[in-house]
Amino acid sequence: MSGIGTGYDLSATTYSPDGKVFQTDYAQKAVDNSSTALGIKCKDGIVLAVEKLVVSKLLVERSSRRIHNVDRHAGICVAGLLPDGRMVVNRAAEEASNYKSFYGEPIPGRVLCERLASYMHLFNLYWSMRPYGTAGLLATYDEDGPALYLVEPSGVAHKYHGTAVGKARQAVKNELEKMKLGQLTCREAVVEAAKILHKVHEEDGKPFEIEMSWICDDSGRVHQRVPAEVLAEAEAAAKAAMEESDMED
Amino acid sequence: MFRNQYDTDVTTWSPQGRLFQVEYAMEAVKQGSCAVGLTSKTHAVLATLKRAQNELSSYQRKIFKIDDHMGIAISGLTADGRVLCRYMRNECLNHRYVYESSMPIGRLVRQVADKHQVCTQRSWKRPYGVGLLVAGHDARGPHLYNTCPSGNYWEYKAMAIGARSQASKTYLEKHFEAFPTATPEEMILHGLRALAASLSEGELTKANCAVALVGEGSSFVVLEEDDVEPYIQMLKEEEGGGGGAEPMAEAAAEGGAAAAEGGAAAAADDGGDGAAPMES
Amino acid sequence: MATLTAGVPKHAAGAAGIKQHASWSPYDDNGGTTLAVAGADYCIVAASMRMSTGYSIMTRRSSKILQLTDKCVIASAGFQADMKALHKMLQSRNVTYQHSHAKPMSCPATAQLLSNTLYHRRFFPLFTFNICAGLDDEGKGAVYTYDAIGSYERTGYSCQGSGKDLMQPVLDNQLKAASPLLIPARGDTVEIFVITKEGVRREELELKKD
Amino acid sequence: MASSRLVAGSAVADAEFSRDISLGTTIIAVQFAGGVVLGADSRTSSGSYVANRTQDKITPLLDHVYLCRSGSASDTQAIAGYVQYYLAQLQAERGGPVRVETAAMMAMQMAYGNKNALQAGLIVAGFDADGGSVYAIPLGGTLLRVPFAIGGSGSAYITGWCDKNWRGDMSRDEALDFVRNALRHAMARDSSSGGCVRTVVIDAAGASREFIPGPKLQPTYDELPAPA
Amino acid sequence: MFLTRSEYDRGVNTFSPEGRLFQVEYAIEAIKLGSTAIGVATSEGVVLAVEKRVTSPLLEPSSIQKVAEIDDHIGCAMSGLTADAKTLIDHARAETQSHRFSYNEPMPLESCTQSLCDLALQFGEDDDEGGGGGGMSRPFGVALLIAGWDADVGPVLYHTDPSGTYVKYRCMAIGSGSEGALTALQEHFKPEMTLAEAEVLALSTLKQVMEEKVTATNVDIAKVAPNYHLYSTDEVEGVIGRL
Amino acid sequence: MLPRPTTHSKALGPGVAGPELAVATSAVLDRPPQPTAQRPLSGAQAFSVDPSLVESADGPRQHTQYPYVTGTSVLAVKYAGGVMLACDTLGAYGSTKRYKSLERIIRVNARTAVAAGGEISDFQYITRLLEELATDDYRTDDGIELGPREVFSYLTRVMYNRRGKMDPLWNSLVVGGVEADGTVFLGTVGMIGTHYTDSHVATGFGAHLARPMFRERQSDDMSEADAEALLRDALRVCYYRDKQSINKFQVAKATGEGVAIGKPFALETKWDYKAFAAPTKWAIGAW
Repeated sequence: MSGIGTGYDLSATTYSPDGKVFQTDYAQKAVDNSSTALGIKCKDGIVLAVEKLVVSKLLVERSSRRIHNVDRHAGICVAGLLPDGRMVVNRAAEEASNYKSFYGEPIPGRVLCERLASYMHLFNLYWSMRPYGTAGLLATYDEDGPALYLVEPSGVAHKYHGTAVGKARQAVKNELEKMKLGQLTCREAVVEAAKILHKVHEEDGKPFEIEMSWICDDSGRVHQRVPAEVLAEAEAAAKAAMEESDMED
Repeated sequence: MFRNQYDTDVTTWSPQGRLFQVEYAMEAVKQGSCAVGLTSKTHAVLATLKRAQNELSSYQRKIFKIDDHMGIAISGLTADGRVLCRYMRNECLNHRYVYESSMPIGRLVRQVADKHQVCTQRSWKRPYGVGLLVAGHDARGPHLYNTCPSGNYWEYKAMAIGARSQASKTYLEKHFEAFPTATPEEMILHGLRALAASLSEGELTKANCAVALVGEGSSFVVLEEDDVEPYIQMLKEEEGGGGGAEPMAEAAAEGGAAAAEGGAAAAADDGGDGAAPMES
Repeated sequence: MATLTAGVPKHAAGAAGIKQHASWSPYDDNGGTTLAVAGADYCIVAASMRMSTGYSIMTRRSSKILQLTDKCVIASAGFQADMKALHKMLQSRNVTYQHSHAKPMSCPATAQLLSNTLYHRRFFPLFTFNICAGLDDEGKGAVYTYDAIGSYERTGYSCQGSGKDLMQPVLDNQLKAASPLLIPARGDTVEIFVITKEGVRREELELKKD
Repeated sequence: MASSRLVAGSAVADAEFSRDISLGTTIIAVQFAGGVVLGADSRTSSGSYVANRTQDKITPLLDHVYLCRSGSASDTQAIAGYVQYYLAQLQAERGGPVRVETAAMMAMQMAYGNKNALQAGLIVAGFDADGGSVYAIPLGGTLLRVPFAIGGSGSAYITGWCDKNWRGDMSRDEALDFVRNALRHAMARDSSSGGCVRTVVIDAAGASREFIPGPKLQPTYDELPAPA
Repeated sequence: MFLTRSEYDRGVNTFSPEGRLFQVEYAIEAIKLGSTAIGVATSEGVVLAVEKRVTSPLLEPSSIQKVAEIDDHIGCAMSGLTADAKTLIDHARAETQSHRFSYNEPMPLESCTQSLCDLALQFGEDDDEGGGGGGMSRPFGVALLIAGWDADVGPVLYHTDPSGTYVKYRCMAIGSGSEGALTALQEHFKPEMTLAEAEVLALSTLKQVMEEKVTATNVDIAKVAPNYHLYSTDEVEGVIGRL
Repeated sequence: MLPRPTTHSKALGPGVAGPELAVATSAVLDRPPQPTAQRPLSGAQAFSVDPSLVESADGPRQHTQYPYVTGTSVLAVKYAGGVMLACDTLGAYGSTKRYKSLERIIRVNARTAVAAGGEISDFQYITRLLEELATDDYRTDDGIELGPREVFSYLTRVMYNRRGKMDPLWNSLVVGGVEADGTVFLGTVGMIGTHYTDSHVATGFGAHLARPMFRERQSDDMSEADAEALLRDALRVCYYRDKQSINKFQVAKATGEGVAIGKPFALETKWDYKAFAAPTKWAIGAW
């Protein structure tokens, strides 16, 4: 954080003497501090999962979603500032809709990802706007099959076999790297994702819920929330696994 | 005192990934008088405290009807609240014009929240300095939403915003399990009791509070003055048994702190671990 | 652009096959008759429920009366799509009015608004013939009658629509002398709105459906 | 228009020759097991005058998708130009081949969106991962997937012939024959169709063109074979 | 006080850490420098009394306009940057006329007041909600006392300030003498007052807070009962005589 | 990659056209009308209509729009628990029976079906609009879906707005479905926005041929089998007497269980009356 106080870090249009754009980094901080989200590419589709802290017992369960449908064949899980995330989702939906009405086919994942990335990048170019404080895990299923992308506040986007963002991203990535993702089915991945989230959340101790979606053969190749009973099973399995490992300890 | 170079511009991130101007706008909500909302299985209720500047003046209205199936209570800058209110009314009208049906509550709230977000990302705008409680009833039953200047919104079973709302929340948290099966009348009483908890001095009168009810088969209606009087009477009667004194004490303590702490308080309780306090 | 040969082959083209559709009118006359009579402290409005085009009946149950408030209704005959658009506009305006003025729009205010709305479309008129009826600010029965482009006047009774020519003399005759009102009507169903200070009551009268 | 005023003569002649160039035409496309065949005559007329006797009415939209044009020459050329442009752009953005349906959809958007200004009857056909497919876009901009499509003024003369001779299980050569014969019959009866026959076959191997000069076509009833 | 605030008080759209918009609050301060205006509502009508600061004997007093007619049934008194008030009054006149045109009835007073307040917070706005024509660069520096006769409610008095807040009052004072005047009004106002008594109350209160002696040239009185009427010099002298 | 086309018209300009010319180039749209265009001339011209020529001289000047590929009548009835819609599958081109497998009934969502007569390209456009609406609901994922009444209301606005722009969508639409509360809905809207709801509707020729049968036999609580029989009888009459129809039909039903669009089928028709074989036998002098 060599930028603090130097005055080179107040605008997205300013480089610091060592060539950094601090405002973009700061926006990334908002994502890094967020609750953890992960995406897994399986052999038959994609699973997105995110933990959500339950800040009040007065909240309606499963409200203020982080996973959104963009089109039937695409969905986004947003980390970071939720309002910013919604705007990115809106833009994605707009792109999907425009593409569909212009070209008559669903927007391919790659195109959607690139268009979103350049949209987010745009906010890094003007002093009068700030970069988005959100990152999006994008799951799509098109004629080339399922794909998982991550779009970041800077406008950088990559395709992944599995990745995570938010507070516990490093721990989650470590877990993912241990797994053989290419051999996993989505049904299995749902359980794994629940296990990982429960595990990395363990130290925290605050109440939380898990939101999960998939796009795979089981979902008819449309992006939708993982059915409640499947999710419940997965969470039960995750908790059981936790207890087991506690016993071992 | 809280001054730093990252807090005068809405388009500037702090090194920790926070947006101070947005947090300050959220303080404006805490300056407004208290508004309470709660839902049962069939109804949603709003209750608000109205302020008057002196004995010769009228009380500030805080509840606005949006459409037959929805209304809002506001806390914060009234003029901003009205802008949003007008927007919501228009959206509902347009929806009715095109579809001849009432607009789903959640969808409108999301649009409103998106409107908030835009104001947190453009240097020529400022965040809306107002929080809304949106109560309504649609195809999916009764709903209560809370929006805030950051563009966040949540759906609640019950919620309170505005000055000394913590005391009201404490009341709601204590009783919310009884709400789903409560009758509309009981709901109104719960709302008023929660509201009373936020009072720092004086008591509820027919002049300083207003209640609104919406639900299955009953369109949004605001109860003020003589219409709210019977409920206040009921409260007074039961108070003979000695009810609400305890939450009042809490209110006073918390309320004092809120005024003095300002932005620092918000930063401390919501984001103790350095997280952006705007996200849930 | 000479030969259009992509198109319909000349012999098969059945010039008539296309030609008969090739022009269209933005208007239709869907018929219907409306009537309103003002009393000292009440007002009665009636309208037929048939909707037709040419000699064809589209439906026998289509309302032509819009109840705007407890004190005011609007009955319209003419082109149904314009009527619906007009009713929707007035309804929206009524809601907006209530939002900004915290009271329902009065019957005279509605009457003025209806005139403005119609005149606003002077150069692409709404093909509707309206009666605005209800109780005025003093509680007296009020009937306002209009032409398609907004000229209006307050009268004691009025009728509009396809049955106007037949009905007007009957009204003139019956209402200028004190005798029970009897209107010869043929059609499907008549809906009748009675507006008093207690509110609005709706009734139906079945006709011969011939 | 002035440029096509070739003869300065009487008022009548003037009117006859000063018209827009138009594709009084027969066009056809048919799907077979492994691809599609497109075909067209080569006559372009301006009034009674044959403005071009070797016009190419089959325009590539992409390497694997072609377009048969009928109607106003300029309108359909403009449409083709736009569609080519957008498809090239799309292909670059997608990083892979565009599907035939998408190309057809683009052509339809142009035709439908400007239907009041255009005179264009189009057939889009091509080959993609799902095999060959044919789309008809008649005047007005309706988009229809069909096993085979005919269009242009000459099509009216061969509708019955096509209904009788089309089969769903044609081979590449049978399909090509079907196209040639259909065109031959249409050109025999429609004065706005004539000249030569052009065909394009698109299959997994790519697109291949063929050109049959008029005299090489087999004569139909009451016609004489061209002298050797 | 100004020093501690100084970081947040320049941009019209900058929130202070307590969630306040100082530019608006400063605009409210501007009114405390203005001439005093008093409004008193009775069941017979509303009286407005304003102080006119005749700064030079060469000045034509009638050209100092501190009360204005908005419509037949609405008048208003102003204090603060009175040039700003012109914009507001023009807006209100247009609104009331447009209401008459649309509905053939006088505009309800609260709606008229509301439409003025909607204008008040449109500074720094540029698009969607601006009601067209873009916003102003700063808040209005003027407060109004709006007096009117409502068809449904009868006589009404509203007070608006630069924050776009409006409050209904039975009597109210604005301007440099407002604090003193309010104390006096609270002491002497009675809901059952007649219009004539209200004239006296308004003027005597004004007299208390004015530095100069009250004459027919340095005050204006207007009433809405039920129509707006600006008092002639003779009428003002009549009221002075009754003090 | 293809070589960039060289341009042929002013609409494209030199080189490649930019994206802002996407759909309607002003050059294309602003081209002056060519009134002598399609008048049949010296027998050599194929025929097409320019309405500016067909129109009566004193009538209002209207947009150059007319149907090309068209579908004929749509019939629909309510019955106990649902609504049934039916039409043939012909896309006529002028009077040519050109496209015979054209499906004119679509499923909008689980509760709503829409069928159309008139210009098919316009119906395809409407289909795209409705798909977008359904996708919006899917995207929102809040368990709320447009009901048939809402879809109907939306379509009345679309149709009326377009006629207001003097650029109508040349269709008659029928909307049928079941509301969330089980209410059965059936309505129809025409190309200039005229609309109504009823227990039975029929567009185009069907208004004359089928509705008299409906008035006689339809009731809201009739069984599904009776409703289907009624529709088949009505379709048969339409096929006998509407020259723009073919014997290939589709029936769709919308019930609480969802929307089901049936496969195309043909109806048995009757021609073996003796009098048909020899119409002049008992009527000497007839021919």
